[in-house]
Amino acid sequence: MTVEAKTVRITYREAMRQALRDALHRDPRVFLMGEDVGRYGGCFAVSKGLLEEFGPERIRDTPLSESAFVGAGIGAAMGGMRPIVEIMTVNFSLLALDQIVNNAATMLHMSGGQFNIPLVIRMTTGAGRQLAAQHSHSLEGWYAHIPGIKVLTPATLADARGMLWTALQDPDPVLIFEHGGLYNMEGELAADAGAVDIDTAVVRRAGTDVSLITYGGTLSKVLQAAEELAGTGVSAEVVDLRSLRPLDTATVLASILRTHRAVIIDEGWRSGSISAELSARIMESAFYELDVPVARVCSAEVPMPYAKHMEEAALPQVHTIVETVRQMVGSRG
Amino acid sequence: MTVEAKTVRITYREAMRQALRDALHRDPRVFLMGEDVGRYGGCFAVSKGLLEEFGPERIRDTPLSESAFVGAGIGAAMGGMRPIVEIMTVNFSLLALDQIVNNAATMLHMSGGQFNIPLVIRMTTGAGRQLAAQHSHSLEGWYAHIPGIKVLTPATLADARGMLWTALQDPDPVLIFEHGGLYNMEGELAADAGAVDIDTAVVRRAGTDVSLITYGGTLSKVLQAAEELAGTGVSAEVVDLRSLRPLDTATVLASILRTHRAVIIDEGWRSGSISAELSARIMESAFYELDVPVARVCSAEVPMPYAKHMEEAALPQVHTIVETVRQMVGSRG
Amino acid sequence: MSQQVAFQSPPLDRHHSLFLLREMLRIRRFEEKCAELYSATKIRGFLHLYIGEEAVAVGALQALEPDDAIVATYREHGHALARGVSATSIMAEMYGKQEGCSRGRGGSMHLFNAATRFYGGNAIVGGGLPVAVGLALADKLQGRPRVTACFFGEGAVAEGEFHECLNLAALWKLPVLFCCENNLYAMGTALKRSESETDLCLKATSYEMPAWPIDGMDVMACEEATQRAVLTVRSGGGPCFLEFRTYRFRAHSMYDPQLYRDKQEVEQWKTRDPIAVFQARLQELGLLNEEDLKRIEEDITTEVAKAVEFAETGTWEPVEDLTKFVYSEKVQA
Amino acid sequence: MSQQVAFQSPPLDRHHSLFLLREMLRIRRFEEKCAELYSATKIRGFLHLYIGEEAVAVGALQALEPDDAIVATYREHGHALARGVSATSIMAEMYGKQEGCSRGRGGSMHLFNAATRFYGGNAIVGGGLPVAVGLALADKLQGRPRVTACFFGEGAVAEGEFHECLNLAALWKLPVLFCCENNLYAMGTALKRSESETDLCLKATSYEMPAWPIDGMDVMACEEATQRAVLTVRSGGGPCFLEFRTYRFRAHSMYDPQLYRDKQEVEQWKTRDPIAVFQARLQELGLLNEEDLKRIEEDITTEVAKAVEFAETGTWEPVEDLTKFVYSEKVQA
Ligand SMILES: Cc1ncc(C[n+]2csc(CCOP(=O)(O)OP(=O)(O)O)c2C)c(N)n1
Ligand SMILES: Cc1ncc(C[n+]2csc(CCOP(=O)(O)OP(=O)(O)O)c2C)c(N)n1
Ligand SMILES: [Mg+2]
Ligand SMILES: [Mg+2]
Repeated sequence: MTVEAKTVRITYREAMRQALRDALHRDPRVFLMGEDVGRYGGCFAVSKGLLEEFGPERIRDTPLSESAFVGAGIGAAMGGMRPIVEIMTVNFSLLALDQIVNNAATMLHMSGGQFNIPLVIRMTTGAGRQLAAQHSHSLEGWYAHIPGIKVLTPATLADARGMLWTALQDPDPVLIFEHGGLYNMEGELAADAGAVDIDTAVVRRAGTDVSLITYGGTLSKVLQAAEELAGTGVSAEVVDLRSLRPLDTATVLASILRTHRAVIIDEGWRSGSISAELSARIMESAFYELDVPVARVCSAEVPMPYAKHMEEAALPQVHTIVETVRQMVGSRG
Repeated sequence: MTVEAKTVRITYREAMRQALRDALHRDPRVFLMGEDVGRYGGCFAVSKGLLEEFGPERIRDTPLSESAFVGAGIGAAMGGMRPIVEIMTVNFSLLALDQIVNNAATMLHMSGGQFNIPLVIRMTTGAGRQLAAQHSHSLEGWYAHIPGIKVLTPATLADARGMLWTALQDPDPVLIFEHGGLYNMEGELAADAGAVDIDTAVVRRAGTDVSLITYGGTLSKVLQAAEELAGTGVSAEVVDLRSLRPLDTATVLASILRTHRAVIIDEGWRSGSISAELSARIMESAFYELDVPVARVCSAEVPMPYAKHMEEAALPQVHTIVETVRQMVGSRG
Repeated sequence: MSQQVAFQSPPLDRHHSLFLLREMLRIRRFEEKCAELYSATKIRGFLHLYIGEEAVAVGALQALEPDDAIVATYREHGHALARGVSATSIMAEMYGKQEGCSRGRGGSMHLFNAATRFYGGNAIVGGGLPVAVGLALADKLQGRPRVTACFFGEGAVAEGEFHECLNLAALWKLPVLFCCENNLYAMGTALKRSESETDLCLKATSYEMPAWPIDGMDVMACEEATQRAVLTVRSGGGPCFLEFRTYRFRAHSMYDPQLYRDKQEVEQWKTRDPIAVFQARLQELGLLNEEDLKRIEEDITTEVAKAVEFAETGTWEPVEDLTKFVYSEKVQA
Repeated sequence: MSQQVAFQSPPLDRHHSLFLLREMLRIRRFEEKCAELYSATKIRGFLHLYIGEEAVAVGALQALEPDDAIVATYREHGHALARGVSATSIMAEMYGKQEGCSRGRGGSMHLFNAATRFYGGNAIVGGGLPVAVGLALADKLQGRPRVTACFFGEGAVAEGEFHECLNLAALWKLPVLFCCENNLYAMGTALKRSESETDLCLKATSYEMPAWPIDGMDVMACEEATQRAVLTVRSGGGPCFLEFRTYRFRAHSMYDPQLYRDKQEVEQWKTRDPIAVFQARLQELGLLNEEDLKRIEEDITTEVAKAVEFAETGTWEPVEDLTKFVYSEKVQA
């Protein structure tokens, strides 16, 4: 999109807020519920101003009781509402996991198709702000293991603006993971930006030598790495998964058919991450197309340390991505 | 082992109970705590008789409050005890997940090495008994994503008898997953069976054509499949992972160097399962040794249905394993 | 200890009394048949009988309107029957047939029925409470004068979720009727071993929620108390907590040797059998004669026989449908 | 509302009074410096100041013995300092230096110190409570007359975990001192918006646990009340619950625009500043002169300056040590 088209300058945070406002205006069944979404303005200021505009019934501050208010979202969805439940961060979602896994994800199936759960759960995810071991989890890939829910990871302004409405139209539970490092990201967004699909991956940058596959908070690092690599003559294609469940394997495979090499970049801990699943699927469907084995750049398998240099060392970085690709491209092909 | 060696006939349940008794006798710091471990005798009768033998201080019935008593296990371990916490089944462990992930797994690191957590958590896992969507999870592979904990899956009588003591000697939190389908498994066990290592995979059956890699509740199905395959001239090697974290990749790779083909069998849901991680590691370390892509036989990605025929269709079965191997062996090599 | 409130019972109405008796007997006979069918391996999984507690569901449900909602536990045959879910569809469910009220996917622990607003059937202790809170929230937000009745055992009171839910419902003045079925045991754990304060009404009081205990062996008392509570709840007075003091005559489930309680205690309680006592009272008052009783028993025998036949002749869902209902079929919301 | 108990204060002891004043001032000045260093980006992550609440930690901790244990929250600088964790090691921790009390891995929210039995520093609201229960259980099982004091905010009372823990501690008569720091807000959520019943002592009472409120702005009251409670707890009387009524003068963390409360309310509370009021009282009684105050302030200035210098000259842990402390180094148990 060029700047000549009608665009507005906007942050990811503001795009999310507009999506929330929009949904609250369009559908009276929609309401937002969570800790400090109202009077405090949202712990990342995403819902600032909404209480004043929509009132305390629809912008509903909850007590600290993740299991109860997430479960109440499930019940409210069954009762005909379209709740958006905000869990401040993924770190606290563990307290609500039983409700998500044993109720939200199973209800439709367990009831033989009688009760679907049109619920959206939003939460902040990720590390990078020196919040240490209990406040830095990247568990979206882990959540993608659970059948019955959908898992979205908006990484761009357009997705921050457009995924929520589509998620609300979905008859089943949708989890949206917003990387904490993205809220201040600023850029141009089409003035009429609206709903986007929530089940396909997209190529964010075309390339021919290697497919860099990622999502969420690491997308910008991967695009930077691709830019650096371009400077040294390596043409990297960048695929943004956008949704981790469903996982759009087709788009990934199509990219690999072009490049014959793949690196997956994922802020989750390496073992058992979504990057493992993707690697396994590539193995199963494109083994004979690969020039070299698929590689992964993930977080070190440690509880996140507080000290900045240690945290940086634990996370995927532009230089580690570049290095991994260089070795791969250098070694074969 | 032949029957001539001194062996006893024993069930998996009884082997577990002996391991518990043994530990309680050997170390006064050991105690068992969980729902209905005492007066009820354990919901799978594993701890039957222990209350009478060791008294209510050491065989400690807890109220229904998974988060509190698992967390209390963490605290008691920090206070110098060697607690064995029983969570009835993995399905209820979600209610204690915050304590496991945010306290047990992080404490040592977060405190800069000051506080380790010598805690053992046991739970039953798996499906196959028509317990439906909320009581049939196989989440041990999912737990293996978390650095800071260890994840064991005893699949044999010797491991049921021997893993607990080693886990108790470990300075860090160890989770033991006992497949509910195994408790009634009966067989011969060395009369002097004792502690076993808890960090290596082992080859349960040698073979040359294909490596079948599995763990826990599916091991017996895989051995059956190997037997069937032998009848049709396919020599399958069977690797029992035993521990999912750490994951002994070396033993797996050594097997693949012999067979050049691998099928991973895992009762977990396919996407994001430990079988994905294993496939990714094989990709990374043995890509050029593979004759064909690694295949996976996992559970269907559905909440477990109650009806027997549906549940059977959802789970890995001997015939699906055999079929997968046949196709693999037939197709190439 | 909170004192049970003595109600000024209205003079007994013959028609209604016979109806109550019949409803309790339907549950008793239906479940006796279930136990038989379990032994015959027609029914599988876990089976939790309500025998001894029939007065609670039958009495309480009289106070509800067709538009009200019910959330129950895994011990919910009685509630389903009393709510008007057909015996045929319940029995078919336990057989795992697709004519079952949950298409055979749920089994005994997961009875669902949209037509009667019967929202399960939850097998996680405490797991239904947040759902009930959410259903009530939806009603409140949509201005519907409906009530959601949530049944759970006294064991759930120790779960944190119970407390989160009581607080949320009371704080937001939601129309939830919390119906605690205090049968004195959670599996093998006696109430006095799971709660430091066994007067459960005090828990509700600490949320400023009206609460009182009821003789759960007296169907009339159950009906009257619930009616009174429903009045408050429906008129916007916020939630109520009812403690039904009752007893289960049978084992916790089909696998329980009942080591944790004296036979004498059980016999003692059986002298207060809600059916026998009520029947005797009606006979004494001349409201019930042998004829009536015979007719009622015959009707029920026929109903149960029909249910079994319906289940026997029911059909198996095709395994091809296994992955159906994991997500909704695409519809425009 | 529970009534604050009026204590018969013993005649003030000059030496002890000056000590209490000094301790509160140490915390105040230390944290004022922290705020400055945060603005200077020397300290990162989340920083939660205790300013306004110093009387609670200083008063309460007087009642504990060196062998007792403390579990605190992310707002724990005051507790750590009052417990005797050195200002140097705390400041170095916040700088992320390896000389920090958690080697720079924990940061402000995760101060740990084995020597003083200071068990964190927990950033999950309510997350420390089960750990405290477990520490106390270990003491009870080993027959040690120790107390574990657990500090948490009033926001934690809405979490289910709080209730599970109170019940467990009361049921098992464990030596836990539950110290609720009721500063009226959980981030932006006022107590009256998070609890249907705001008299927090009633919660404890519903577990049959002794409980009383204390003027948390009066260091002497805090000390006396805690002493009284510790007496019961240490002598085997089971847990106690103390509600310290206090107020935080600063923002929740460094990112909080404080939209949720009036400036006036804050000013009102500042007139009850625990330091200023106590200081004035001592001066009035002739127990404190200008000289004393000057000396105290000078000592503290020196201590804080030394802490900063220690932190500034501290060293960075080598990144090669990143994966250290995920698991313990192998030792024989
Ligand atoms: C969270 C959770 N923990 C444990 C269990 C296993 N379990 C099933 S029923 C039960 C006892 C529940 O007792 P109560 O709530 O009193 O209900 P009752 O069975 O007496 O009707 C337990 C421990 C479970 N289903 N869910
Ligand atoms: C389980 C959980 N949910 C949410 C948060 C985010 N959070 C951090 S502090 C806080 C407020 C806690 O208030 P309170 O317990 O009163 O303690 P205070 O900060 O007032 O000392 C919240 C919501 C968290 N850390 N943990
Ligand atoms: Mg019960
Ligand atoms: Mg507070």
